[in-house]
Amino acid sequence: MRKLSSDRMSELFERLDSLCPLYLPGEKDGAVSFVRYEQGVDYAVGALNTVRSAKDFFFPQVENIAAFRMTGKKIEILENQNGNEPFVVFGVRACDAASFSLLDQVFLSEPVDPYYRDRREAGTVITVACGEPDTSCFCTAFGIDPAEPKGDISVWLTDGFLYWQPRTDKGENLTENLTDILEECDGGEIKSYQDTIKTIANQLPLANLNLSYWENTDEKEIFASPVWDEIYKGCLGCGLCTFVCPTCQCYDVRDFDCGETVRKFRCWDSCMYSDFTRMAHGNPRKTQKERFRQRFMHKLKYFPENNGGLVSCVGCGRCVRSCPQGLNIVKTARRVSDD
Amino acid sequence: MPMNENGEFTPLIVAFCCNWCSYAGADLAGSGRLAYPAEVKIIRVPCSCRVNPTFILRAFQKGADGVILAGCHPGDCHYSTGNYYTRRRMTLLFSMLEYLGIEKERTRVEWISAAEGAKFAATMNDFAAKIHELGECKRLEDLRCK
Amino acid sequence: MTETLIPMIGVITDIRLDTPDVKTFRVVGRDGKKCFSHLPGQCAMLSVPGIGEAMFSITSSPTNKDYMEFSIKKCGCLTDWLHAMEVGQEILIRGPYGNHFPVESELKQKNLLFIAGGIGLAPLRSVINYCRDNRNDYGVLDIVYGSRSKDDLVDYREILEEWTADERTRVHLTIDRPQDGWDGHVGFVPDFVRELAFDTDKTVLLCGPPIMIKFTLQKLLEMGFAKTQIYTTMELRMKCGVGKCGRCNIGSKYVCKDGPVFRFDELDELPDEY
Amino acid sequence: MQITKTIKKLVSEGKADRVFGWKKGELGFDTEPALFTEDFDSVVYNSLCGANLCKYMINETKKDGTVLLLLKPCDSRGLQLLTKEHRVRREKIYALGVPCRGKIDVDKISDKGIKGMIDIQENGDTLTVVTLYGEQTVPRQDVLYEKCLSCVGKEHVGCDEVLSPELSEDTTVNDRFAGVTALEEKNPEARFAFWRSQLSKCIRCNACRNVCPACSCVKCIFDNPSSGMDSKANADDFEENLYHIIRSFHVCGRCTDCGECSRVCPEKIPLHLLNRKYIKDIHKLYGDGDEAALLTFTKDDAEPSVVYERGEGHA
Repeated sequence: MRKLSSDRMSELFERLDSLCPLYLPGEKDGAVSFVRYEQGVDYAVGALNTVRSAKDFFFPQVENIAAFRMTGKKIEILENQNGNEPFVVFGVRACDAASFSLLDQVFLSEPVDPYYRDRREAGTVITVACGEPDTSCFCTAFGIDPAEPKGDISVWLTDGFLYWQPRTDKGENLTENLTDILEECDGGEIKSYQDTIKTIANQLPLANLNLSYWENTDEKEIFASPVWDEIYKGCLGCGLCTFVCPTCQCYDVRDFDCGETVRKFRCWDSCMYSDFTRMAHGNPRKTQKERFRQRFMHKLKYFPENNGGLVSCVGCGRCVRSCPQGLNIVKTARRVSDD
Repeated sequence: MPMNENGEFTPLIVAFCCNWCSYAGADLAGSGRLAYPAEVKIIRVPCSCRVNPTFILRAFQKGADGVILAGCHPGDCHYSTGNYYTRRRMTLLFSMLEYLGIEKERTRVEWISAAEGAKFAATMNDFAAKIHELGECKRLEDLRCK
Repeated sequence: MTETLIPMIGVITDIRLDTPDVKTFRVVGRDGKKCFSHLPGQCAMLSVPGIGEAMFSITSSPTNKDYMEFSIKKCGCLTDWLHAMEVGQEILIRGPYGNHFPVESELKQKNLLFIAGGIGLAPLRSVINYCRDNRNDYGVLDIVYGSRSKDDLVDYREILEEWTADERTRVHLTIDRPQDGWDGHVGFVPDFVRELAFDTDKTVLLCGPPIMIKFTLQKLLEMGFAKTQIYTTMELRMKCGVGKCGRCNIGSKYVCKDGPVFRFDELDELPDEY
Repeated sequence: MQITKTIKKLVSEGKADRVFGWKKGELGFDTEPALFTEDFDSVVYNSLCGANLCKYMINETKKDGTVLLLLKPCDSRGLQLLTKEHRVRREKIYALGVPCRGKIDVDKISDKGIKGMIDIQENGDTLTVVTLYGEQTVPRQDVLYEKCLSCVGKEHVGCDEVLSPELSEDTTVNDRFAGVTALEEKNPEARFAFWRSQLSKCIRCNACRNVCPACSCVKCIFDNPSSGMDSKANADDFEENLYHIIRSFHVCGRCTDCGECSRVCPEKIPLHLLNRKYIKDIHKLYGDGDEAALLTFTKDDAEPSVVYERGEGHA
């Protein structure tokens, strides 16, 4: 483990950014998001979570795939050059870091998604432990430790010091370039800091979320639960929860007519939208009830079934905070299981 | 930036012309050999009120540097009241565009009757001159269409 | 293996008008060869830039090494466009996607009963022709095929001229309502299947509109068939074809990856809605 | 609680057979819109019920029976609009107006650096926020929604019954149009920079559209493939502008200024500044008549040239 005095953080950012582009949480017009580091950008150290999750770095909201030119009956495919320069993301929380392994399950399983894979390889993730977990947090319900975040490098920001622990080869390589400003230290110094985090994390009101009903009940039985008829009523059918969710990965592939060429791009899609499954002959998910059910069945039942029991939620609490009508995954999970 | 062979900026100007008045006005300008810039591309519409705000924004998206809407004089609409609606719509839309910081000179509405060939040519010349002055539209462009 | 979602270019070399709203398109690569090899029941993504992209089952048999065929009903934005195009047009194609009918395992040496309604013949035609081309590997083939009218029978000529020529293949056609010039059976497929009173030693391959599938399944179960004997092929909206875009699932199964071919006992374990 | 009593009375009198209101959520300070057919004791109404419920009536009144709907003053204007536009069957609604003294924006409490909120207790003009890290007090006025700080008015419109209107309190501290005026006074470059920066945050979640009582189209232009405008993501800066310009234009003259769009935006884009610009222009150019400004005209309306005739930095 290494450490650095807190007042030298900007020096560290400067150094990181000189190695490759650095992104970190920064405030922009009242909302915190990952921004490109530059002089004058302040690291939003107090913000627990960004509005959008860190999945954007590997699975951006919009990405170009190819372009086509049609001349008469002929089609020409213009490959899209997606250069993937190395980059560093600083300030990823434990929950978002855990979401990457869920996204890996989807995008790195056969057949591999090359766009995601390339970005994953190019990015180095520096996570920061959550000193003050908030009410909406429930990552511990999924076995995520906010005091011990994963990632290529983990960082703890205590009073006065930044502690730095590389965890992967990528992390080690990056650290090697920084040995002159990061001094070696022994890991014992963060112990009490971690203990405080754990004490708070255990008191969080949503952290006791119990998913044993979801684990042990048949898919068809949960699907047929009468609770679905009621619980969706407040849902607006917007895509907010899916777009801020670090684990939502559904996408649409669309064309845009640029005039001379047609551009094919991939963008996020939301199962909450009415046209998500609409076909020429009709829509198999006719009302918001089916769409609402799909979202939570997917996260809490279908995904675990297909991925060895992994639940597609990391407890970041973004949906808890953002849903305009106060619906969220905790509420749904608890009500359906009558907890 | 689209240039001509002399390296001068050649804007793209879209003119939505009402079928009954302004389009005929354009015809008259043509037959009267009154010159107006070739940069002005006319789109004929049945009535100026056929033009909804998305037409205007779409024109900018696809590369227009200025959009002008020409219709019958208020009171002369072929469909009696169409251009009265146009007038309110466009006033509010242009005001909004200006509020968003988009140069207000890039949009204009003019009333040009079928008999006003000279006014048509003069308006287009004036508008094109203004757009030349402003240069390329940067604030409402879609980079994918470049 | 990776999936880039970038298609390859296919050329339409033949267009056949099968019924008033179904055309069969023949597709080869730019080099004149078949775009890729596939197995019966698998699908391919066809697209036209700026118009749309959709999944279609490959109608031709894998034994055809020269080209692929797609029988496509005109019913939406993309299919309207496809129906309007001419021979020589290039389109985009990627695939093959999904699983296939177990022609080399469970179906081998079995007597097969194909039941199709309307455009539902498209995916089954691939299997039927595959079996016909490997005739000794399969028992008796019974084909029950129904449509709204005589004019809506897809591949009518091929059915009459080729399929009926083989004596171990029996074709049973039906149309929904009486029609001049039709002396065959009149009535809906489910009832017709019941009337034909097939032996239950057959393996059934069923494809058609959802309502037909529902009632035919009922009749088959009444006749003593087990769900493990009946296969069907499904269709839902798809974007990626590889189980990642997240929309074509029935319960935890993705139609594009785990399907489109399902055995009814597998479907039983999934929710009955979407 | 008086509301519960009134609800029970109205239901027993047969005025309605179900209730659309709010109920308590999982945390001490969240509420969610909910439909009640029984257990009316679990209907809550407090300073955390910010959501406008009137739009749910579009679907709810397609069903049989009458629904009792709780309406704050700003919500009642939304219901009036939906009624006028025949989007709801008004005869199937029993509109019960409830008093309002401004609603609390939990995000504003967080913005004060208060973390680990467990409960919020209201004592007159002070809020006691119970957190994992101890208790804190905040002045109520500091954490009201933007929509409440520039409230259009606390009078209910078109309700069948209004419950204790005397409990409503005027929470307006800002001139409704102050934000618009401040922007208008800037130069075009500054305005452009402001909006570019704001709108570039948009994630196109469509929450602003889906919550808006004026956005009641059966199929939105942005969802309709045949409109040529359908899009799911802001694939380009232009589309961010396009979506918000067109959306605000579509509700122009119909917007009730309920402020829901700004309340729901996860990125805190001040969308009300777009709608209020139209409202301000309409008031100035066409007066504040009842009819939607774009559905009518007068022969001597202002010419569009008024926009470029007025000087730079006008207000």
